[in-house]
Amino acid sequence: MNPRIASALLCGVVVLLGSCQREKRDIRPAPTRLAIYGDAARESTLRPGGPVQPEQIVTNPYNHSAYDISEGQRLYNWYNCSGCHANGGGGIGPPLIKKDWIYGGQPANLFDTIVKGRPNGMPSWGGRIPEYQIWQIIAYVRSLNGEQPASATAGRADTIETNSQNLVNRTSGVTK
Amino acid sequence: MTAAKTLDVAQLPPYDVSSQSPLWWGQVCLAIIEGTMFSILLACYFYVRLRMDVWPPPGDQFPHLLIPTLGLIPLLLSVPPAYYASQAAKKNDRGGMIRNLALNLLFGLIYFVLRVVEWHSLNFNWKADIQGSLVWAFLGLHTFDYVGDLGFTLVLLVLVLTGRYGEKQRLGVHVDTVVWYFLVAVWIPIYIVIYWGPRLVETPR
Amino acid sequence: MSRVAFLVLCACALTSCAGHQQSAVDPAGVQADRIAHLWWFFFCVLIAIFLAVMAFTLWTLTRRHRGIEQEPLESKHKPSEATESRLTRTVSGLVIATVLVLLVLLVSSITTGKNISELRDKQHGLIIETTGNQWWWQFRYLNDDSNEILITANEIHIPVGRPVMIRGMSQDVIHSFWVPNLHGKRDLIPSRITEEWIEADHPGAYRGQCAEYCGLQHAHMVFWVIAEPPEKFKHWFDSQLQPAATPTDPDKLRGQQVFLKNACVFCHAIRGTTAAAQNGPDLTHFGSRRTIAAGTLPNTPGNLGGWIVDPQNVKPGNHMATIAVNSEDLQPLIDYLESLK
Amino acid sequence: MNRSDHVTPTTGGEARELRLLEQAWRHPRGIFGWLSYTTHQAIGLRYIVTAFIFLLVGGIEALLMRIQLAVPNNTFLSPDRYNEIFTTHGTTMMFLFAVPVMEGMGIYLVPLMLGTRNVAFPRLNAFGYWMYLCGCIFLYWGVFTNAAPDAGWFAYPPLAGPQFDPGKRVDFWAQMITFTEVSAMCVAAELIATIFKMRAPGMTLNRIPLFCWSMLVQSFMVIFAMPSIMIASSFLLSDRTLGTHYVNPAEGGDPLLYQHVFWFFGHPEVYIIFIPALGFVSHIISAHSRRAVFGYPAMVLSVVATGFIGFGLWVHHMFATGLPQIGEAYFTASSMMIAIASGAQIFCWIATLWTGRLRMTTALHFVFGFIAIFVFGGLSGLVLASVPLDLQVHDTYFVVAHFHYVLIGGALFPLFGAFYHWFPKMTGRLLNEALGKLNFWVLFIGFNLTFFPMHILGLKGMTRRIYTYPPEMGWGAANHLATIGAAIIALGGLLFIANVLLSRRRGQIAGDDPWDADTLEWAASSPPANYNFEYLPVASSRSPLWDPPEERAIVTGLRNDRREALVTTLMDAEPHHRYVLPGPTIWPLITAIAVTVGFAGSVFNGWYIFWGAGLTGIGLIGWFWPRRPLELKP
Repeated sequence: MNPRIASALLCGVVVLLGSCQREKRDIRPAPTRLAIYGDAARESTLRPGGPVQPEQIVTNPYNHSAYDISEGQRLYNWYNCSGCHANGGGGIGPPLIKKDWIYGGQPANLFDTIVKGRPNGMPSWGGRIPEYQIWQIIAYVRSLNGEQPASATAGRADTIETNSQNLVNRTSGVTK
Repeated sequence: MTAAKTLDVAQLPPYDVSSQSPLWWGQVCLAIIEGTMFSILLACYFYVRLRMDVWPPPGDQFPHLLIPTLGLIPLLLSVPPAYYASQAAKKNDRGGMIRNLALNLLFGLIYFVLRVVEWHSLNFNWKADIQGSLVWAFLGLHTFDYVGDLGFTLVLLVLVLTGRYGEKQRLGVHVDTVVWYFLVAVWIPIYIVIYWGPRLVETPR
Repeated sequence: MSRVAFLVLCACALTSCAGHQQSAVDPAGVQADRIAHLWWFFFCVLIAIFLAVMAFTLWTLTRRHRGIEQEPLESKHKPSEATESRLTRTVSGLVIATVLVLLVLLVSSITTGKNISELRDKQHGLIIETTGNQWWWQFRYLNDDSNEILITANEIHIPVGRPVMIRGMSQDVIHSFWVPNLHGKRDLIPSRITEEWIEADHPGAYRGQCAEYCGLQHAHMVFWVIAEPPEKFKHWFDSQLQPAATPTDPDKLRGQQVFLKNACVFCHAIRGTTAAAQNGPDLTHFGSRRTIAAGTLPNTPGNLGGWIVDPQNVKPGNHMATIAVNSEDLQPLIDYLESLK
Repeated sequence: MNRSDHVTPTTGGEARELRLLEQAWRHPRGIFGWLSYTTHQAIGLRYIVTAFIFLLVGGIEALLMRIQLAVPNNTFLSPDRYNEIFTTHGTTMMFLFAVPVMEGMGIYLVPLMLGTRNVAFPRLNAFGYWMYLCGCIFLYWGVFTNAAPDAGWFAYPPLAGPQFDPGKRVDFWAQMITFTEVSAMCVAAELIATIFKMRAPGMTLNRIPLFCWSMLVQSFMVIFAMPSIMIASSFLLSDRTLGTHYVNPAEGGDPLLYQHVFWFFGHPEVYIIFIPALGFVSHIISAHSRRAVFGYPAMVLSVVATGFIGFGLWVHHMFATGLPQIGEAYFTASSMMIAIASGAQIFCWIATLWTGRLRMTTALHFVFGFIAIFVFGGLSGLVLASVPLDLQVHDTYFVVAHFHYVLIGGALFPLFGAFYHWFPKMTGRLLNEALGKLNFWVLFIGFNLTFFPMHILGLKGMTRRIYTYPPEMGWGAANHLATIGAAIIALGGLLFIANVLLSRRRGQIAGDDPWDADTLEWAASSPPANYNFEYLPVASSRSPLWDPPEERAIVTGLRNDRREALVTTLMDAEPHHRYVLPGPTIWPLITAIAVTVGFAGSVFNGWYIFWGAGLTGIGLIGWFWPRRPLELKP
């Protein structure tokens, strides 16, 4: 038994651990996926304001994927979701950090909400932004509620700390 | 095989409880490492503080002064026992070691309690802002070392009490004090900076 | 000695890259010129030192069986005191020489540093606010008159002989602004504003590239600096200030509708239309630019089509959305964008 | 050639004493025994072998990069993969190869050169190795689970921060740092204690072998530099996982703070790697040019000076961030001062070669290669020290060329030389000289072919860390040349491995002192016994083995029935007391595993720090628990 063999064995074990969902970086989303999930959600029997039917769950292809959660975070600001929902705390629109959803909090419900829009201000984004981005945004929004594994979500963003449990109504010091 | 000059060392003692022991030097090296860490953290503290107009950042209370200042008393009181413990260890005086280690541990624990109380009274945590992050880094790192050395002292005390000790353990008592002096000494500048600093260089709100 | 040949060869290689559009040794600006002079000075001094040291080192091989062999080395493994003291003198002399050479290099470097930091009539300088983004450049020509502020992307024009200040900042990570033919780099750092003055001596198109590793497409974060005579620049500037004209022929009109209906409008701006987002490059005068996607492709209708249909194939990992444009919409869109001169 | 230096008194019962000594130092048997070795030769070799495995891994990564860059617009690697590979390459070479291999050489050679029996803290030594091994496995666990770091080996935030590098990639990197730093600090502490307190009697400060001086300076640099990187990587890690704000400008943090803290380590790191190499060169030169190195005091002084100045020039990595001009001038000056120290050493070596009788062995070949490449790299370093020039070549291939010239030329070539020089001591057999010279020339040519063109690429504007480049840039030819060179280097590496494997089996038997060298390690048998010396030697001069036998002396009176060594005074190395070294134990491994649980787990969940701390406490108690006999018989 010498160190060479030892470390070789250990490396072998390591390889067997294989890859994991969290680190998947689907940089170039395949068009097929766009179609499939798009249709799946479109044809779901969910109706605006209608009863939530749990059996109609469509799985989010980007669930648990750290890369797509952070992409979702970027798009959340780029597409100005933050304009109404702020950083999840809500403003003009309802807060997204919560447990009780008006139109259901399952991925498929969120997908419907974003695609079809909702009364009183939520615009319909269907057909305007590609589905894979909608799923990325959903992944991010659900991460706000801790519905994504902590190991896949970032400790913070490069912004002013908005996490309410730290401090009430504080603002950052001005930096030179 | 030429008969060569020989240097006979049979008369030399097989151990030595003093700063001549390699272990003492190793302990000093570890203290230097820790010290460097704390100095770099202090440098970082001043670096970020100089970039801020307002300090502490709005929303952060000024850290309390009372408890940390009171805490210095048991902390400093714990030093003489450490010294006498090491002397006793050199003289292999069991009673002296027990007494002083116990005192050292007692004062150490009193201070530790005060530290925890004061820490809990801070109204900002590490996620709050840069001051929160740095202050928690200081407290965290120092408390970590501190608890570690308390544990080490405790184990030594137990060994001496149960009489299960020899030169190695006496040497342990001796070098343990090096760490203790260091932990006390390094806390003074940190205390001044994180508790008095914001006051001394207070900025208008 | 083959190394010498190699060095000469490399010197030729360096000088031979004249006319190159992204080269530190082919200066087209005041500062780059001074730096290049400093470089060639260093080059000669350092190569001379290197050759000298190598000569001494290799000589030790040739003189193995000469004079010192007579000296009794083996006994104490030490040459005579005379040799030792001679060596001491030589070595100390060489150390002193090193110090002097270093002083010369230090002084020359610091003086050049001072020179490149000062430019004539900075007060009449142009100020371009440069923002680094993953992975493209936004440029804003600042002006006291707010209607005179010009926003463009990935390509700037500057007047020859007039100092230009690059006010650098970043939206996301650290980037670095570098046009080797004009000047050295300056990092663009989030939360900071860095400044660098550049000035072009003679007209030309100079390629710049992000020089601080900034993620997936660091390799494709290119921009062009086009230096032209003041009057030509003025003309360019005025034309760029104009909003995009609403197209007249139906094909381009349809292209505009496609642009406004699709996700394009969430990221891009075209002045004169409702598209005003700043997440991506401003496309008001897209047709007038040389390249697509921050220097990734030459700006041709074909490339543009490929870019729109599958951006992640052209520049994997970039932030342009893969939108499903159906085939009959694509051509009008391309025509429209290319018409934005 | 082979000269027996075991001058032993002709007393009776010697055989019995020798048996006792063998007994006291025998390795325990079995796999658990193997895991609990504490002799410095065993641990040193483990460091060296492990580090070499990772040299190969890093080299393979380098080849992949060269293939990708061989031609313009190549699609051999995706940008994502390329970024992972160049980051892993840099990290592996710096943290998993260069530093550990130098430490391994130090652990192996220093006690031998000092004429003692083991390092001062054998168990800490073992612990350090296990921590290093765990760090290697930890990083490559990430690599194999598609979580290879991809933010460059210095991981600048915000690119490496929580927002722009999602997932665990950079966390693996940052935590790997902690592992390797802990290991490095253990080695530094024990080497300092060893060199200060366990030198052979008579080895006063001005008789310490130059390699031990190098390791002393290197250890002090580790002690002052490594805490800095630990702080930096902890900042990054806690920002990413706990949500602290050290590098978050919005909350008062600063990305440049990280750069300062990192480079305050990062520049000394270069000297940490290359100062031991200076020691190798001195010993190889004096042994193969048959004379003591010229200007011993100057050599020592310049090594120490390098150690100090090394901390004063980190900012020259940050010139492009835009600093006040006066600061720039200062750092330019200090960066150039380093050249004085290095220059003095080079001159002393040349003077030594000049007046010596050269024996052109492979080791000496590598030293000549070192001088050529290292001088060249040092000179291009002056270009980087000058602010205006640095603004042009910073972060281009010129820099890549420069640091490969100083690191490969300055550290790897001496290291290969050291292997050809000390391999007989380690294995008892000589490496094949003919194969060795071939090995040298292939490496030398391949190296220059690979890295010389990069200077030109840099000046022609090719920036660092780009995964491809368009054909019209005119970078294709030089890159193609570099790729060919890389292949040649790989061939050289294979030649070396072949030579080692062949010579270990049927290489020519080397005596104790095949080179007729002067330092004490050659007085031990090859390979050395676990106790190194039957009778500890006395250092009669700077080159003890070149003294006439009648001047040499040995130490008697150490007990042979336990692992006993001699502690001497700091300055004059007067015998002070005897010192019983701990024997083999499994506890360092257990403790290392406990620490690993804490470190590795905390990447995913902060609470693991406390679990790890608890387990570590248990491990340490087991480690230090008193064993009989408590009182040592004198």
